Amino acid sequence: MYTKKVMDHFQNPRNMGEIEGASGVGTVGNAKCGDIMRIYLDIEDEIIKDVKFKTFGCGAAVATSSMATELVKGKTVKEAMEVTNKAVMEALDGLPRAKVHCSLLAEEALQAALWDYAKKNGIVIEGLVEPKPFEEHEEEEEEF
Amino acid sequence: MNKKIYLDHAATTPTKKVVVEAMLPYFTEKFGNPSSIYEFSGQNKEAIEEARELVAHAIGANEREIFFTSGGTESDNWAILGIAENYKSKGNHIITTTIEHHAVLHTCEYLEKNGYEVTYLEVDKDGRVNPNDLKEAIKETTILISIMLANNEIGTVQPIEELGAIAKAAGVLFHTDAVQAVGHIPIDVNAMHIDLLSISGHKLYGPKGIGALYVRKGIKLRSFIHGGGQEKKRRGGTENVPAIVGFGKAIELAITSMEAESKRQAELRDYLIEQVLERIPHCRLNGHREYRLPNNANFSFEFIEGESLLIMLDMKDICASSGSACTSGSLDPSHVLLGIGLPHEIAHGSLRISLGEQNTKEEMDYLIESLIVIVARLREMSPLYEDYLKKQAKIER
Amino acid sequence: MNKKIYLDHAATTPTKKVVVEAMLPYFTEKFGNPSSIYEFSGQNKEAIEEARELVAHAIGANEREIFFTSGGTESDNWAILGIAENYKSKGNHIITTTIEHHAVLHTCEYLEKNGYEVTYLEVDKDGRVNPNDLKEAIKETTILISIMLANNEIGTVQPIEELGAIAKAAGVLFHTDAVQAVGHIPIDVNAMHIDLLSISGHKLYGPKGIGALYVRKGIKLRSFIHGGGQEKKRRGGTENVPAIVGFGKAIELAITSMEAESKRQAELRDYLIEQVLERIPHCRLNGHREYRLPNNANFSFEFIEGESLLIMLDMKDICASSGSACTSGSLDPSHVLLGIGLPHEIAHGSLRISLGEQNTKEEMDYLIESLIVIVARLREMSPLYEDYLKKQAKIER
Ligand SMILES: Cc1ncc(COP(=O)(O)O)c(C=O)c1O
Ligand SMILES: Cc1ncc(COP(=O)(O)O)c(C=O)c1O
Ligand code: FES
Ligand code: FES
Repeated sequence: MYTKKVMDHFQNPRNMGEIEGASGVGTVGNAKCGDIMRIYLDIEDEIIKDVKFKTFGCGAAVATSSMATELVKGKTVKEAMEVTNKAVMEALDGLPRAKVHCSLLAEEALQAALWDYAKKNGIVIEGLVEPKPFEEHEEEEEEF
Repeated sequence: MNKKIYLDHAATTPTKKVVVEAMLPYFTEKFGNPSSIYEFSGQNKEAIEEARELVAHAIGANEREIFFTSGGTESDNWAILGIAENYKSKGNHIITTTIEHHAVLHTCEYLEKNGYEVTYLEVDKDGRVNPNDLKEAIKETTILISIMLANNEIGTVQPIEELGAIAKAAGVLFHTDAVQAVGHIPIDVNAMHIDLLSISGHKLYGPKGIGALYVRKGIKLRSFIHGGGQEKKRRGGTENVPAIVGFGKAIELAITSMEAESKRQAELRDYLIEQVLERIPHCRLNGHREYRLPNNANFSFEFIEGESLLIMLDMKDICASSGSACTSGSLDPSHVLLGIGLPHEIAHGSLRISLGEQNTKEEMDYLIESLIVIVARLREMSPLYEDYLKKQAKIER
Repeated sequence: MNKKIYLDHAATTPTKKVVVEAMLPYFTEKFGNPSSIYEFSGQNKEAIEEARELVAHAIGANEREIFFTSGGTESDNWAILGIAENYKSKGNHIITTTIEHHAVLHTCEYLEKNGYEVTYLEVDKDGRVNPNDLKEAIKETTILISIMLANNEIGTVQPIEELGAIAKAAGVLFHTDAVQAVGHIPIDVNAMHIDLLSISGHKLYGPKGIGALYVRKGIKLRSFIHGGGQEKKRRGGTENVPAIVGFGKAIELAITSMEAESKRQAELRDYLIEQVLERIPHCRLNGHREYRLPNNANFSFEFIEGESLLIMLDMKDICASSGSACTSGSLDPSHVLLGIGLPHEIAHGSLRISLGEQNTKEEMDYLIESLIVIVARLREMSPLYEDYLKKQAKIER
């Protein structure tokens, strides 16, 4: 079902974990449809020094978050803005059609982390729009 | 371990070697069309009738009440659509449950679009139907009750005899999808007051593409697949002789070994359940603890997602299944897990283990150890678990 | 001769040894449910898709237009019932012929009971539809035309391209039952303007219980068997992997050898027809002399009855079939033979010989010699023949 690259990133996820006191953190997704992704960025002088992720989701979700972090590590913020879900999918040699939405999550998580960084530092990143607010896990439970 | 550990017998079973051997002559030598007149085909007709007897015997029916189909799905469709049409003049109301197989649910949804009214009974947290709910749901217009004998995901076995008695008392026909039950637990269509019952070959070590529908004598049931005069003109299409023979053989073997095998599997299952619940935190068993198929265990692991779990198990050569939305390709996780009241995110982290005749205690141990490691690993990766730990830390502070 | 001479390939064919061999691993080793997520089942998904391509290739279709079913009968039912329902808002009129297989006819009769109008086109004395009749039968409300490609009894091949073009020009969907044609004569769904086409595995040296429906891209067709998400949600039921693999293999072989094999069989057929017509008096060939399946010969022998003929042939180890009422168990002889205008008593004395890949010239000779003797013997026993002889004698006197 998955390509070799997807399986590799699933089995050996790169940059999995968290960054204490990160410059920017982005969490996207919704527990209801099962996909939650969080990306931590450590940015210094507009350069992404370090990046980590955590993901609750399928194989494709894990692999795309892993790949997305690899693609932005060491890059400038501007370059990171070009890491779209398409770029991530291409880097993984493709995803099954039913799993394309998982790669969108990676793009969204990255942009949410960048937004958080921009907000904290009072700067504007060209082309970046405010992410949809993430519904907290607890609220989901209460709703039930 | 470098051999696959297959723990997904509810999805399908291997066809037994002896079953395949029984089938083989009917492909290349005794291949004749049973409807033909020459003696060469006569033996095939006999082979079919022998298989029919074996199937009938397995559920306490008469062989004249058994009709072969292409599988459990067709049997479910036929029973429901057929009765709906044949008894239309009596009413248009059907009762089923929220946790049926899609073969029943989607057929009922189709009927709803065509002027029928369907009541979907809710089940309790263990997946059981409350007989009182059934009683209350029956109306003047109710023509059919369809409640599965045992659930394919959570393994819960229904109080089918009680439900059947209620149907009978109300004069309503009672269908049960017994695809997961036949060959695993004892069934008697008379004692259980069952009027129609669906079976599938490939769930009991028989071939795929073959099944049967039991139709109690005297029940009007139109053809679902129209064609030649096969199956007493009730099911058209050249008889699938090799598969019918294999199905007969498989069901015979399943019934013969049922008592011993279900005891053995239930012991493995209980060991597995006990160990998992004890050794993996934030974990629950889905389905009834007692009224459950001997070969089924279904767990939910909080904070993790089922597909990832399955892939990691697969990497350890373990084949299992999940009710996660990510696996099903739809946005919603299993309707069965939602039906027993699990919140979405817990339903997501579900794992179904369904045992078979080849599974051993060693394999259970290997599964348990693997699960412990994998669940921990996935939790490490989970933002939900991170949030949970932080919240806990806050509370403790 | 002490080996069976099987001359009933239109009823069913043996499954080829290589086909069975291709199927075998999918029973016991690669038995996984193709819908499962683990890699062990992934190979089965691939095997199904390979088979789908082979089936598509055989009729010039795209593999995404091929849906597996449990056989030709299900394919016919699905096509007709599905289109009838999906296009109900457009109209309720269906056109077919009087000589279709029961899978089509009985499905149409079912629809007639449910508010549809069906026109049964008559055929000429050779069993062919007159394209003008089709043109004239099409109305505003016509939503489907279903005409078989080649007839299973008399072997007549329809001018399907012309009929398809008429359907297309009128904007009406065109279904053809190609169960007897696939693997015997070239088919191209595009050149022939076919929108839906039924195939069956066991008529082309594949296994029983498997078939396919071709559905042209863009055509709305509801599920006939509701269930899981198999076959792009159009046909529920666990995929019959071994049978699908065998079907793919068989159709591939059939297409590869079609040109040579149909030439060879047509030669045997022509020899048989020539010899029988020449050497047995009061005998006629049914079906078109030219537009006929390469493997079909259908005779009527005056003054004798088909079942007796078959039994006598059986005693000489020859397996064949008949359109006699005595064989069919109904009072009327074959609707096809009546459809081409044969009087009852002639239709009764019919014999269908359908050749296969294993048949030889020697077997034809043995058949011819046997027929001469048997027909003479049965006529000796026939009061009809006695009357005839007496009448002749009177005339001559
Ligand atoms: C023309 C025709 N259509 C349909 C069928 C039905 O096919 P199956 O036996 O695979 O259901 C047959 C054979 O029985 C046939 O000859
Ligand atoms: C409870 C239940 N009903 C029906 C079916 C359908 O059976 P089949 O795959 O033979 O069509 C299954 C299995 O898929 C099942 O588990
Ligand atoms: S995270 Fe659910 S499908 Fe990918
Ligand atoms: S004579 Fe006996 S059935 Fe026709």
